[in-house]
Amino acid sequence: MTAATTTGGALSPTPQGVEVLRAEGLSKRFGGLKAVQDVSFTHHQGEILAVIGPNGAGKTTLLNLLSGVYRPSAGRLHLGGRDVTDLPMEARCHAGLGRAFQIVRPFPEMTVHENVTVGALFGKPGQRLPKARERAWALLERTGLAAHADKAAHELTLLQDKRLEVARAVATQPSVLLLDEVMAGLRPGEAQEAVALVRGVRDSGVSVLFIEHIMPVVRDLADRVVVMDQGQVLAQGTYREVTADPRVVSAYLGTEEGLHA
Amino acid sequence: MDLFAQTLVNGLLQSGLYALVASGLALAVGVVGIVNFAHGEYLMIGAFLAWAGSALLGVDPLLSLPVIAVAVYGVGALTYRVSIRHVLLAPELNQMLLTFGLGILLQNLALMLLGGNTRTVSTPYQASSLQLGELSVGGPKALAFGLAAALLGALYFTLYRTTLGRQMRAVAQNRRGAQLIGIDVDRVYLIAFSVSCALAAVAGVLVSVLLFASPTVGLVFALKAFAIIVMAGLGNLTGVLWASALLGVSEALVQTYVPGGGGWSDAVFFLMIFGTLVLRSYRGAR
Amino acid sequence: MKTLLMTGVLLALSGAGAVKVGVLLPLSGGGSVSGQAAKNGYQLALDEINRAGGVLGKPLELEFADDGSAPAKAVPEFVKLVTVEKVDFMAGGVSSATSIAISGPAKQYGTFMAWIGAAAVPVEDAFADHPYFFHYHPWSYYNFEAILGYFKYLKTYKKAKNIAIAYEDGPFGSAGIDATVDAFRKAGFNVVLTEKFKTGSGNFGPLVSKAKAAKPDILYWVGYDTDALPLATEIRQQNLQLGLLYGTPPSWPVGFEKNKLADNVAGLSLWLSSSPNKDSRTFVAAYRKKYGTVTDEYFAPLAYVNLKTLAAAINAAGTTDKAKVAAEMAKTNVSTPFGQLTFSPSLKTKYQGFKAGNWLHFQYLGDARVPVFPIKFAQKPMVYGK
Amino acid sequence: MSARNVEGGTPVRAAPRRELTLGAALPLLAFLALAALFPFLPLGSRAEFLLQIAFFTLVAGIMALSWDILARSGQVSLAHAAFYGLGAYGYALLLKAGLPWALAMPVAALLAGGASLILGAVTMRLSGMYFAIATLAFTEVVRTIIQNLPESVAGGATGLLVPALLGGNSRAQYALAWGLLAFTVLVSLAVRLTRLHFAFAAIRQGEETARVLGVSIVRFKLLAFFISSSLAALAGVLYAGKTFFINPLETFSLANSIAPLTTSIFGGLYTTLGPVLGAGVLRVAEELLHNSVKNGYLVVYGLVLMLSILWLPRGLMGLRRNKKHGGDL
Repeated sequence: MTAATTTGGALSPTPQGVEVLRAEGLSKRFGGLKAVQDVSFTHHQGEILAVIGPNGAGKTTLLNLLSGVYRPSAGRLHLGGRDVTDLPMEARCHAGLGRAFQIVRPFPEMTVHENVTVGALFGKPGQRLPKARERAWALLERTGLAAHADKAAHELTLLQDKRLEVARAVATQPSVLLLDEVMAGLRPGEAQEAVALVRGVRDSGVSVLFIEHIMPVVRDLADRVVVMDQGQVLAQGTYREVTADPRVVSAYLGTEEGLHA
Repeated sequence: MDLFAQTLVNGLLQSGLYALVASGLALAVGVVGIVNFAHGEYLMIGAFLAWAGSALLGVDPLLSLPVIAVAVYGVGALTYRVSIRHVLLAPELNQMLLTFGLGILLQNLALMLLGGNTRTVSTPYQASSLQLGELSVGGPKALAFGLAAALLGALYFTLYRTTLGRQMRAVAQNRRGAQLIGIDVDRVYLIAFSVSCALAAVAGVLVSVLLFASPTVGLVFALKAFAIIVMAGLGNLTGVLWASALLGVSEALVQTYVPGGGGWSDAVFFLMIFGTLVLRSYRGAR
Repeated sequence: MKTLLMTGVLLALSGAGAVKVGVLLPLSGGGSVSGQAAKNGYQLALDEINRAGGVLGKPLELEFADDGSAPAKAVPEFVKLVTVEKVDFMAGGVSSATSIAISGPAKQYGTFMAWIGAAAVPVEDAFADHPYFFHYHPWSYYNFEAILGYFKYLKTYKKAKNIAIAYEDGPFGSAGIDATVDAFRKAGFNVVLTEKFKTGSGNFGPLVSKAKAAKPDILYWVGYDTDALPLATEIRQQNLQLGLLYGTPPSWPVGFEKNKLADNVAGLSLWLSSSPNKDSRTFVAAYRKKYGTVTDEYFAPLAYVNLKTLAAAINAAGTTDKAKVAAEMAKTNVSTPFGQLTFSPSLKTKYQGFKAGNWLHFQYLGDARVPVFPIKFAQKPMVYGK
Repeated sequence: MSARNVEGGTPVRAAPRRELTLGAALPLLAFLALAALFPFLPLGSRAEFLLQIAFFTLVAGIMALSWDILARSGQVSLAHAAFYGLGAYGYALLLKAGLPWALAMPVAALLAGGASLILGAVTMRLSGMYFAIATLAFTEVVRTIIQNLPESVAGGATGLLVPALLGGNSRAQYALAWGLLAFTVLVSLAVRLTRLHFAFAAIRQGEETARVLGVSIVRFKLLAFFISSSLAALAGVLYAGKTFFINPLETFSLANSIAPLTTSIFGGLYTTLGPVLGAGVLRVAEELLHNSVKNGYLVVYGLVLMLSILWLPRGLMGLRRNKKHGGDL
């Protein structure tokens, strides 16, 4: 799936496309533990990039490095040609990095609509409240949450929560959206809806980088795959390419998820 | 040089008192997760019981200490049953308001029943001291220090070497998880909270011997004890001892070597707490 | 039945015109020990006044209010007494901060105030231009005058030359401390140590260590009852040799006299229950009869004297007119448990009652407080440690 | 858009729900109106006395509401007494320096607000108990410093005399206090109805998530501190001008930090009406108790606080049946 069709038309989600996010030798040590080591990759505009790897491969740490939860011990990160390595989380958001968490983190005392409004209001500097509300509303409609707009966030089902998590992140108008195992905990039917949701996000012009365990989802969704093991990049390429790589197969052997689960 | 050595001794002796008061609070905060603003009032109850035993019955406070500890354990258990257990899952702010109301209630109950007067006990060993050359080590304060170390040690042992302790730690780390593996969470909380109250009362007995008993005696020490356990890091028992020692000694140094230092000792005390918290928060980040 | 009704009507009628005195006291909060003592004194005086025929031919009425030892509570309570209860006169007052807080409304309503406490100098400033302010308690500078007098005696007869001062860092201990040091120096003393402490902390170790190095003859401490035992303990433990440990707390710990560490500790009081003064003995007897105990809080007799003299002035004036009562009050000249009471100007106010000469100095000797100075009041010779 | 609406047939409303309705604002307006009319009510001989009580109730209302504004950003502070005290001292010292009172008041508020930025900046990364103790420690340090400054500077431990506010006219004083409470309410509403609400609530309910969504926590936490502390300082000015006398132990006492906290919880956290209503109810209850249970009224007061938490965990605001999320004012 190298040349996915896009509704945007103008975008060309091929490895030769416009670069949006580039990691150069990112590393993170916690004490003596090297959680992420010398990770480099390039993410192109309109592309859905998957990061996979066995448990403990450093995927979530990598995501935290990208979104700014941690500062890297070494390496640089460029977003749209700008060095964002030293920016704190909120500034990275302003620069165009959106993130949805694996364990959904809605603001529990806010309504669904207010939750999304936070993203719409603060994702980019200089947003006005009425406009942000409207955009949040539009996003709720697009993500099928409009009927729940006035519910408290904690009243939602898990799938709705995930929709909210994504809608809120998209509301910040990111150029790259980081998704941390959005499918986790969903039933197969729900996962299909979530896949459609992510595609919809990409089709609206947002590049997506996601971490995933469930291989069929990766196969369906990813334009390209980065495989990590023990903090390092093991292989990069299309789904077909990386699954054919013997190093990847051996890294997954014996692990409970199995490569073709 | 003699003055310097004596200053260190003075500081350490005072820190024993701080550690003693903080030990019970560390248990309440660490295991039950309750910020008990009424902790000083249990100390006050202990101090008054010791005074009553001494003044009315002629029993030495140190002899009545075990009885008082058991009695206040009961008061603590009662408090837990009627109030604390109902707010365990409530927001922290609600817990604070509850224990604050409890503190007001107990303090003013004492004021109403006993009046605002300061009461003191008389014991033959009150002014006893150990003379090491030029150095003098106050007996009761040394006892308080030893007691604090022993209690913290016993707490440590209980938490890490006994079944009850393991249950306490399990409950402290993950209430629901502990419940799932069959721990009677309510009972563990009851015991931890009541023991914490009993420890406050033990501190109160010592305070009555060393200082005085009055309705407001708990306030000063409870406030400092809070600051100490926060400085030590919540749930860190060994930290309580070193934090107390550090604060006690620095107070003494300021009082001895800074002109007018007695007025600044509180500022130094709280400045160190403030600094520790802020520094730790910055070191911990990233 | 008819007579009963008549009596009721008569009582009601007489009550309508009775003289009402508002009493504002700290019945709760920090100053409650003094406040409660004063309340007892007032009630004792009220009994006696009404038994003797009341005021202006009718029973006197007291209206107590609690200022909670807090200015924000004192202001509404004061206003309530004056505007709602419509009291004719105000009495009471212990804490300085609450007294200052009510100085505004007091001037606004031109309230007649017979005030027993509030010794701090800012109170004197606040009431300097109030025409009906009668202050019974000596101002703090009178207290010091009395202390200086005693110490001068010790200098002459006991060769006490070096003074160490320990004072609590709150308003009570710190007020005018620089002036105190200057005055001691001017009187020829060496002030070898001036050190603050935190009241209630029980932390006297460093202070006593320093004092030991300074070798004072007198350790003069200005603090509260909570500090008495910890300080005495620390002095004994570190074996600090003193001629005299002298303190001026507003009250002393209950049962302190029975503690061995209290022996020879000296202090200042306006009054002692053991005073041989005739009025004092009368007061103690009456107090014991009403309450069954003896008090050592001087605010009890002070309140007693306060109300008795106010009632006498109203009776002498024959009216509740403030100016006329004030004129009669100003003429007061009666013997009291504290000695003779007359009103004369202080530094800033017009009517000041007790002054430096009314203070006495006592020592804890053999389980009791015993007057030791001025010499003419001394019941036992003082014990000086050097 | 490829994501389809899961609920299919559910009718979707065209516009988001309006946040501020008259119904929600009504109790607040009624409270303020009642407070405004208070001096004109026919209260007979009790009028003057009740006016004094009402004055300190308004001050308590300003304290509680301003504390709540800070708490909305997740910062549970025990430093409110510090800013109350700094307001009182700033005002007194500025008057001494010759400033007219109408200028000294706002300047004192701004100075206290400025000081709060220092505290806010260093406690930025602390939360919960650690934050609370750090702010408590700050208060103690500020108090000790003022207490130990030379007496000629700030009156030392003895304290400072303060000229009467508005010449001691109690009605004018009341009107001023009312005006400042109304101002505080306006500020609170402004916080509630603008982007600040979303920023504060997001930070409180999930700081890291808020940052990921682009909320600049540094700016908003400091802004909360500045607004809250300036308002607390205004309450301190009222206190100083009313009682003529301030000293470090009284003005910086822990009780002044705790009262706004308990009042806000009692009334209803994170609302405008709650803390104001809480101040009104608690002060009245305290006064009634004071008069009926003379001795030991604080025992009953403590009991009332305990029972209110056990039975009314969401405070007085929890009594309202229709508690739509986010709709509370």
